[in-house]
Amino acid sequence: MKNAPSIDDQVEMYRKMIACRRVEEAFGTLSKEGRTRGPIHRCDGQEAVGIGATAMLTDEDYITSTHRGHAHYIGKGVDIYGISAEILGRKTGLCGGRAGHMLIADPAKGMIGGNAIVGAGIPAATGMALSNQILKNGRVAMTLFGDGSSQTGIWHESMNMAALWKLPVVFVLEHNEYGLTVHSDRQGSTKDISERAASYGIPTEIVDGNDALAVYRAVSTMVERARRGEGPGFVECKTYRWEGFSTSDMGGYQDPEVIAEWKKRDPIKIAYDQLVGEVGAEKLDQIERDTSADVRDAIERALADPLPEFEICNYTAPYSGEVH
Amino acid sequence: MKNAPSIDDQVEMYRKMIACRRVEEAFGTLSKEGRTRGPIHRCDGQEAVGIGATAMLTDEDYITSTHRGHAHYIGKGVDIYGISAEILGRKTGLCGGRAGHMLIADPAKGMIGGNAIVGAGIPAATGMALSNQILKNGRVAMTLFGDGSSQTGIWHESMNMAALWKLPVVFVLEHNEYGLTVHSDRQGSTKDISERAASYGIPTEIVDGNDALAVYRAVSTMVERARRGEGPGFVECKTYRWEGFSTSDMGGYQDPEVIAEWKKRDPIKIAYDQLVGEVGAEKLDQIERDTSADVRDAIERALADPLPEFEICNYTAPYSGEVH
Amino acid sequence: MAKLRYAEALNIALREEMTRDPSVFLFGEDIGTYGGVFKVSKGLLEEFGDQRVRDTPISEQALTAMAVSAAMTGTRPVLEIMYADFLPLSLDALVNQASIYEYIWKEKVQMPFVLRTQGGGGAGAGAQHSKALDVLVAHIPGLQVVAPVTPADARGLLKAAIRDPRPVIFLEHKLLYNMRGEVDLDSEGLVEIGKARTVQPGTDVSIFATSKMVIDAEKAAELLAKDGISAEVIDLRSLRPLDLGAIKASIAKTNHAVVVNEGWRFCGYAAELSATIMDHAFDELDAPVERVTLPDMPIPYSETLEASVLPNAEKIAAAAKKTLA
Amino acid sequence: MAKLRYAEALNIALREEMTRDPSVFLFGEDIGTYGGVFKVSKGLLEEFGDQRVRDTPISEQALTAMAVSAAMTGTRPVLEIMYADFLPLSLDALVNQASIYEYIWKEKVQMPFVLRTQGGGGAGAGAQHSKALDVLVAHIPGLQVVAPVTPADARGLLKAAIRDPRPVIFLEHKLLYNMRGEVDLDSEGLVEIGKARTVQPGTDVSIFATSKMVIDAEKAAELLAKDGISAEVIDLRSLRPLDLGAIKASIAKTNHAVVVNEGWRFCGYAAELSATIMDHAFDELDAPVERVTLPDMPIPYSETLEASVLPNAEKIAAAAKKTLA
Ligand SMILES: Cc1ncc(C[n+]2csc(CCOP(=O)(O)OP(=O)(O)O)c2C)c(N)n1
Ligand SMILES: Cc1ncc(C[n+]2csc(CCOP(=O)(O)OP(=O)(O)O)c2C)c(N)n1
Ligand SMILES: [Mg+2]
Ligand SMILES: [Mg+2]
Repeated sequence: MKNAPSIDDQVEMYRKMIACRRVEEAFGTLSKEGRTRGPIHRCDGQEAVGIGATAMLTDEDYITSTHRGHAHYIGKGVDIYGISAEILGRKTGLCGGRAGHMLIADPAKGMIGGNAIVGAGIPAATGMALSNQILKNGRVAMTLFGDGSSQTGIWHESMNMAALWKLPVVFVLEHNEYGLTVHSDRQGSTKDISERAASYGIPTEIVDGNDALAVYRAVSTMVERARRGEGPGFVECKTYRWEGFSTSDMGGYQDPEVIAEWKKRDPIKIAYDQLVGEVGAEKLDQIERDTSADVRDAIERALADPLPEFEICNYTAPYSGEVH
Repeated sequence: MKNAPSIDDQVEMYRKMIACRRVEEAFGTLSKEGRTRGPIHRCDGQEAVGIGATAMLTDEDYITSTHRGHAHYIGKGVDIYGISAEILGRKTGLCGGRAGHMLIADPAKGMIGGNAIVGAGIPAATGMALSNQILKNGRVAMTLFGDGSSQTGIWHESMNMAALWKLPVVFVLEHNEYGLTVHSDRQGSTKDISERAASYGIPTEIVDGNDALAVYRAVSTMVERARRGEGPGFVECKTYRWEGFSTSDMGGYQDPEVIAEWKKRDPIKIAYDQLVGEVGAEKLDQIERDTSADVRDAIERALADPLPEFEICNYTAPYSGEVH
Repeated sequence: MAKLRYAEALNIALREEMTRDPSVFLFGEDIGTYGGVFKVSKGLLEEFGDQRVRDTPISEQALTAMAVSAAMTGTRPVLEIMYADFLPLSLDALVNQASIYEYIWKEKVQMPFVLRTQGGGGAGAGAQHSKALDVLVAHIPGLQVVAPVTPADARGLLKAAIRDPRPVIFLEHKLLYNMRGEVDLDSEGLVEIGKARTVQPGTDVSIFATSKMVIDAEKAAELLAKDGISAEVIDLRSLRPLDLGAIKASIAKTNHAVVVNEGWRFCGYAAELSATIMDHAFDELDAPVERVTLPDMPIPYSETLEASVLPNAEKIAAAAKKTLA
Repeated sequence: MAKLRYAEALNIALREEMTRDPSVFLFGEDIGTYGGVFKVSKGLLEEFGDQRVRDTPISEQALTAMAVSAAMTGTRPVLEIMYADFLPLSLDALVNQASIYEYIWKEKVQMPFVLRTQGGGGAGAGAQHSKALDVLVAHIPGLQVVAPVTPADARGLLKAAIRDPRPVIFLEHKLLYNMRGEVDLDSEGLVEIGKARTVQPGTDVSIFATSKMVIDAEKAAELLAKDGISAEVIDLRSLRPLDLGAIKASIAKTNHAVVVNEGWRFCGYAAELSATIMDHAFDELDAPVERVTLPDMPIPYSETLEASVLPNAEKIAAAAKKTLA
């Protein structure tokens, strides 16, 4: 089938979804135990978007992410030990503990980066696509962003320039129905945000965001177009946020029945069902066990790591010459 | 006909268009003679938009304008002597010479106001509509803005909130094909910007912006809806800029043939043709002579007025108590 | 007298003013159903309805512009911007709109709006959610900028801000919300904008501090007292207009000054305090004013790193000793 | 040696750097077909094509964010923001993005972009088109901020800025574009960022000025000379990093300082200069530093009014006399 991943790719996506789920659960627990600094923005139940959307990219391609980026990082191939150590503020973290849980980046993997200014990843990826176009390097930039961030002005400015200049950028909307605590119906006047993107002349597609395969297919069509120089694409992935805005969320505004309905459509279960006929339950179960153990080991290792020592940053000093 | 102005209203619109044209011509000349401070942003040929769109408003309704606002001011009933004295920086100007040619306001007439930050009038009117809705005062807010300003992020944020909250605001796009020196085709990816507004669920209409009657009809439908509490409307008025971006424009990028084509569709001529059967050439010619004389007198009076004397502004002082 | 949390005192002030004046309304992200991420507007949606307590989309730029124009047209908006780090998004509406209208339109308009936000570090919120950025707004003519530290001042200044005919930027701090203090709910409790508060009198050195730094300055004064140094701690409360009289009076007594602000040092608010003192009290000074601020670098996330950059009691005490040396 | 207009010198610098390095590209409003509203990019679209010289929509906020990220990914963008008054729209990309990435990402990225803009009054452009706002960017760690006054410095600093691995905010002034000066086109002419320039040596008082104010300071020095006062005029050129060595050396000679900046006074750039001098040269000062700035109010339009608020040679000379009194 056109734009379908190979079985090996699908298995790898499955493995990454398992890894991500274990990360979310582990940090949920650590946070409850007071062993993280600041809240954790979990993405349990949304793994298919970040992992399905990035699976066809190379390390040369760029992605920009958000405050809720674990699946994006893992999808892009960033090391889970490095991520975990960074979330925990360790010296061994990907950014030496300077960035923290919302701002992780791994330039070597083209993941630059997490962003806690809502919407800011959108023009960032658009600018990377501009670089790509000028350098004619065949790279694609992708930005993953939320329904809430789609109401920011930079969303509009970015859509317009991407469409106008046919930039190689792919917009992946992770529509989880909430922007912090307010339902998307009360944040935006348009149910399907991709309708707005279409009004810029950008090709759009709406997919089941809990089906990694569907996400992969739609996104890879857009990635291929972009790589061929045909301009941007926009994929709206419909999903749902299971675990509240963050671990500091006091709740009370999401309907437990709706959550329960969505949990029945667990993206990992959907991926399992799609694969089990091809590769068998045994292999999938083995992957689950191995991956879970790997994640547990990585996080334990990170927890044992030291905190960083402070050094003043010299290159931001306000005086030149002798004084730093 | 529904939403058609009365003949008297139409005659008044004709008078205001003549007045505006004389203002534009006079300031064009004054600027060339070095008798204005800073460039003048002329709106010759676009008068039908500002005057047609505001003719059904009362002094209680609000409008926000741009750097190219003469027709908007005059349409809203602002005094031409006060406008001229302000453009000339006189003590007798509407704002005592403090505001100047781009920032004129007349709160008593609901005109607040000119704005030289492109796009800034759009959320301003949206905020006024929010006030109106909360106060339930039945007032409507209108913003007149350009094709260039439609690419700013605040355009999008404003459309969304206006639609989401059904605010009593009417968006009037004065599409003159240029944002400063760049053609709209190279500033935006969507030919009819109202298509984008429609994607927010806002009712839209595209009209001939050189036909004041057509502008009036479309806009008054939206104003009535807004006043009834049915939410915002968007009217895209297609027109063209005859005289360059401003009097300091060095030109060279607009096609003289296109200008000539548009000049054949002079909004004043169109209004004349629509009215002459009803009221006769004599009356229209008389109006033209009288109005031209009025404008000439007003500007001459303003030219003879003194410049203001400086006084420090106390209420913006940074220290409290004894020091100001 | 009630012992209230800072967040509760703010909540009460909002309720009191909304009850008193139907033209007051609140808007901002997550302030309605959820009651605000710091719970300052808790219960107000239920009490005043969704016209006057409005959850908004994430659109700080237009929201701020709308606060300005709504204030010009008959209402008194109170806008919550969740983090001071997002003030750049509000800045065009502040510096190019709110700042200029009253003057350029010859006093024919006024803009009674309040922009509430909270800044500052110490919560591990990282480089994009920990900044003070107070100088960005304190620089702007036509704005008033206040930063209460006690619950009583929080209530009193918020009420005064809402009643003021001109824009007020109301700066809170994420570490203050849970601090408790006495609030006299039987009195109106209004606090005049532009008046500093003497936290503790002293004779050797004046410590002028803003926002949460006042707490650290108090602790520094305790440390200094152990070494026999008598520090006068002044909570400036109002960053603009600044209570120059209080500053001059204190320096006239102590002849030594330390200024403490949680923003960056270079071109930060502490620079203005230092320059103001130079302008108005140079002859009274026995030593240069010491600035205690964030160093000029991004705020790191990890606990060890963040603690190293934030001003604290030890750094303030050291600066006081330096100026006395 | 050629006698060139400031705008021409900038144009040459852009052409030289675009020729030298194919990763340099220009974007901004009206910079292509029209060559920029101040004609700085004249002829470059024709020479380098529309990929590398791009007219943009009016979208300052996203454009600045795009400059930051493009710079991280292999190109060297030079973005023109038409008026410094629009810097608030760029500010999130500067303070929350460009400022932090290199540090928080452990030096794994760099951002070699230049944001060119022009500020300042004197052209009757009104409250929204006349401001300096230089302090907004000078406050931000991770940015460099330069403001050349002569055509030679305009060329030399722009070339240095484009080659620099870190962000540079390049501040021009609308009244400088037509000023002429010698430029040696036979040499590279690079000017190091962070070095002040002594415009004229003197012994009685040091005048430190930024951007177009340097011209006024020179005139002030002439006025002062008539009264037998020898003023040393220093063009700071680089607002961040600031050449503290040059400041200290000059004050060591004169023991008196006047600082001149076209922004507002309160929390403005002149406040930092005053505070910096207090920090580093208090003992050398015989009198408080005098600040010459805009008063704290909006910039009015009419000629009589605008002229009253702008700093000028007379005000600078008066401040110098005051500090010597
Ligand atoms: C400019 C800005 N405004 C507000 C916030 C606070 N905030 C953080 S996440 C968030 C909601 C974002 O919603 P969405 O984009 O849908 O992402 P999700 O949390 O659902 O993944 C808000 C309002 C912020 N970080 N930045
Ligand atoms: C935020 C901002 N960016 C840029 C400018 C410079 N500028 C003034 S008018 C203009 C073009 C506006 O185009 P449009 O909205 O179509 O209005 P028109 O001039 O055609 O009436 C530009 C770019 C500005 N004043 N404000
Ligand atoms: Mg969401
Ligand atoms: Mg236009």
